[in-house]
Amino acid sequence: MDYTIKLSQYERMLAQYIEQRDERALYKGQKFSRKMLEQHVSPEDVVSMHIEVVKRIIPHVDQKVMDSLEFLLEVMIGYGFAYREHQSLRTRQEQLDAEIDIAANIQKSLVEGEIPSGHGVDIGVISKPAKKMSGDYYHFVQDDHSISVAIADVVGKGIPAAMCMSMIKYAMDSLPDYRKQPGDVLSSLNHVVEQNIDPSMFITMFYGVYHADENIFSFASAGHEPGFFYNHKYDRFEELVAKGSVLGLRRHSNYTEYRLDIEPGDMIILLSDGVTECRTEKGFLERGEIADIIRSEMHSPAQRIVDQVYYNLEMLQDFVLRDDFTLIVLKF
Amino acid sequence: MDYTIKLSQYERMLAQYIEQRDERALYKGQKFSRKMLEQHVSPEDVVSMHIEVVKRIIPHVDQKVMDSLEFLLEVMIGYGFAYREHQSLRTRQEQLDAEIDIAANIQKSLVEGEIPSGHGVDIGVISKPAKKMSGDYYHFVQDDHSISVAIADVVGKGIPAAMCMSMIKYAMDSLPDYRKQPGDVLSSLNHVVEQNIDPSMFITMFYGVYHADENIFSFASAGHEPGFFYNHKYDRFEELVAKGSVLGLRRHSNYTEYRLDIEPGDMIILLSDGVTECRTEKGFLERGEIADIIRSEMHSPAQRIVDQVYYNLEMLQDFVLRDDFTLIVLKF
Amino acid sequence: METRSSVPINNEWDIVQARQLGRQISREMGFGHVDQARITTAISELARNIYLYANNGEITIEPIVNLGKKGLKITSRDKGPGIKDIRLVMQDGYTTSGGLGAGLPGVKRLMDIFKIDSTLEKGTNIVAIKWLR
Amino acid sequence: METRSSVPINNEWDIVQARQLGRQISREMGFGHVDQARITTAISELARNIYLYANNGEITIEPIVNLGKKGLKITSRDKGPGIKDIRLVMQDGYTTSGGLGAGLPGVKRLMDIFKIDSTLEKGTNIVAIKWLR
Ligand SMILES: [Mn+2]
Ligand SMILES: [Mn+2]
Ligand SMILES: [Mn+2]
Ligand SMILES: [Mn+2]
Repeated sequence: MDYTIKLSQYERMLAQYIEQRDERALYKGQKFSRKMLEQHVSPEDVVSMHIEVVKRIIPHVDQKVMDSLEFLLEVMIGYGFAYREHQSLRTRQEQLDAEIDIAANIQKSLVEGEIPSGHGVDIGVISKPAKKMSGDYYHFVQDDHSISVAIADVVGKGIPAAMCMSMIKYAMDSLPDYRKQPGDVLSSLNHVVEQNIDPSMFITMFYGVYHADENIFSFASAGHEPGFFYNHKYDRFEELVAKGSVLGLRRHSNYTEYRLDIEPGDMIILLSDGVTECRTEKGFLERGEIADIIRSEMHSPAQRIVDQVYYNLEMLQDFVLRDDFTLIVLKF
Repeated sequence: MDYTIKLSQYERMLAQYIEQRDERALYKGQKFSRKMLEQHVSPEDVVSMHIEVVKRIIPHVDQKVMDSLEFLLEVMIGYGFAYREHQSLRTRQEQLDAEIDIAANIQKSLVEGEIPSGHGVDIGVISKPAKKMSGDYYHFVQDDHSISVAIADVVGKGIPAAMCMSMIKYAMDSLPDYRKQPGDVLSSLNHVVEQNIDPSMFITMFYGVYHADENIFSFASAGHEPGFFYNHKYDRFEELVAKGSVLGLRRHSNYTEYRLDIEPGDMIILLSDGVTECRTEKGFLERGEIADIIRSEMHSPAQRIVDQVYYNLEMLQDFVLRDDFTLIVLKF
Repeated sequence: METRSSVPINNEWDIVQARQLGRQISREMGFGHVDQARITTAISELARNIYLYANNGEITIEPIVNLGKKGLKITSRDKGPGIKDIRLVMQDGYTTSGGLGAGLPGVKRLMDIFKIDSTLEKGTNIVAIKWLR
Repeated sequence: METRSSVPINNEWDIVQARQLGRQISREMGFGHVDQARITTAISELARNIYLYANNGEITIEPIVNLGKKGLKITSRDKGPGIKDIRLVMQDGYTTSGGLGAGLPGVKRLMDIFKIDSTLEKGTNIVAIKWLR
């Protein structure tokens, strides 16, 4: 839009307001302001337009008033500088966002794999990054006799956490087959992490294997947020506690392997601390409250359970995730 | 600063300007504007202050003038919304920058290793990212009989390129020792890249080994920007051409191994296309011009040569790098 | 002051009605000049959102008192298509704003309390409160 | 109009002299009102940089003609400590600006041509040109 057109628009609106002093003219003023912003007109240009129009439409304006407007213009020049910086920041931010989108997609394609559906286990997974890139990680492997599941959380969020997470993925992929027992997996990974990752970065991880032939779930944990075991017989949620130090803390760590007998109707719930550290208006959520939400959806398919928990917690937090959120439910 | 203090400051300055209309008062206005911005005062608040002060210090102002100022205030409200968005964008940008700094540091610690100093070879290296994170990669390994050198460039820049680069580093580290011949190294890496990286991403790489006992430099290239060979005997720069397709293009690629006899006084110059695609006011730089800069510094230590080339090209480009920049010089 | 007033939003000129009402109530409550104008613009944004994305809806404006604090409460209700990804819409600098700083994040930044509840196919409810200082 | 004028910058009030000169020359050349004020502020920023970081220096302002285009050329010269990392200083949103949008990137955005040359321990030269439209 040409300057003279803007000027005469402003003149008409200002004249209308001076004459009628009504809300309609002010609404037009707001729309005009939006249009000026859309066209990247800086604030000092608006003040300058104002000065010109005032000169035209108000006869015999006091010289002092005109001088005062000159002064206002001078002060607004500084806001113009800030405004142009804003434009340029936006451009930079858009570029960064585009880059992060690409990186997040690469990361997603690294993590996402088939969710196993055999051995009579119904599995549901939801994993949502707090920002675009996630520092949470999960992975399933199914073979003729077992389903193994890994869940990990890089301490930290965003881009650096996501970079470390990619490393964990490569390390998992290159583990030899004979090292697939939970305790062994964790101590191998501990070694990789200790050697390759920045000393300020740690990773917590839970690794479990469901042995379908024996109905046993064996697991180990490297300082990871404990999951839940739903005991169908007693109809209660139990803590899935396992001890072990976080990955990357010391050169050699050993991890105890725990075992659980599984019966039909039982459930294993694995999560990252982004689920339990959900901060609501009333403070942190209790772990029991999460169990309660799961209980209320318990008879739905596993995927619906995790979706419902996420939906509920997202709303409780006013749609702001403070940490990456990963929740896995295995229904036996 | 309290509102009443701001207001009375503004009043004094405005009164001074109306009375004297001098540059000094306007300079004070600029400083005031800076102070308001530092305190995150939005533009509509400045206009509102202006209105209040005008009412106070100019007697009998025309009602129409006051009305017109009201209208200006209304228009400025929109600029206030944009201004507050700016504040919040800045905060987000600062967070992102902090994240990227951490990620860039992790990346730097991944790449940086010892630069070999044995076998009578003088080596200089400079590697500068266009943004904070680099998609260029280099790596040296020295053993009793040889020095090997890798230089690679992920097609693309910024965060996604840096993520891929980290992968190359893990892949290089896990190559078995018997696969250290240039052609073999590139075909192994090609396989890793093809399997693990997003299909839209490619990597170019040059890999060379200097066999100190035989004075031979053997090398292969996966579509990488050709380097230079400085032939001391004939006192001329020759192109270090090698054919081979970029990594990740097809599942199986073979790479021809080339060989060069090295004599004292010879130089090998390896670079990424960020060096040759240096765009100046007069268009792209010719490869010959880079050779000329190197020639003019040829008798300095290798590190000084690369530093000087970088310094010269940075200035020619007005201190804006359009691509990651890596330059390696080996002086025999 | 205990009254609560609503404006149905069916066309663009209803936006002006909602603005008028907001300006009047905020003035009566004792909000300063600039805050009156800001609140009016926020109401305008909410009403405009109804007009653009839901066709019909309603803006309610009422003075409230909470623990002795006086505030202005704006409620925006529509039965439109709802918002698919609230996290995305509330994100700053998201392309829809185009640098205008307006839209829902702009309103949220301006107000002291901002609650949004939206269900696909059912509509959107927004409550925003500005305390009187 | 062929004259070229310099102001030595030794103290804060010299900044005002440089502003005055810039405003006068840009007015004589026919720059619009807002552009006069913007150019003045840009000069002010350059002079302030000399005053803050180099103690002494000089601002030169001259009308120039290039292929029939008229322009205002500002040169800032000092023998101060120089700038260590020009790429960093010219980067937007860098913390030194603190959201003021000022500093060298702010001047660069405003002008049509901006050249900087700085040597550690030797000083900084900046040339900036604004064409008259
Ligand atoms: Mn994490
Ligand atoms: Mn976490
Ligand atoms: Mn690249
Ligand atoms: Mn490149």
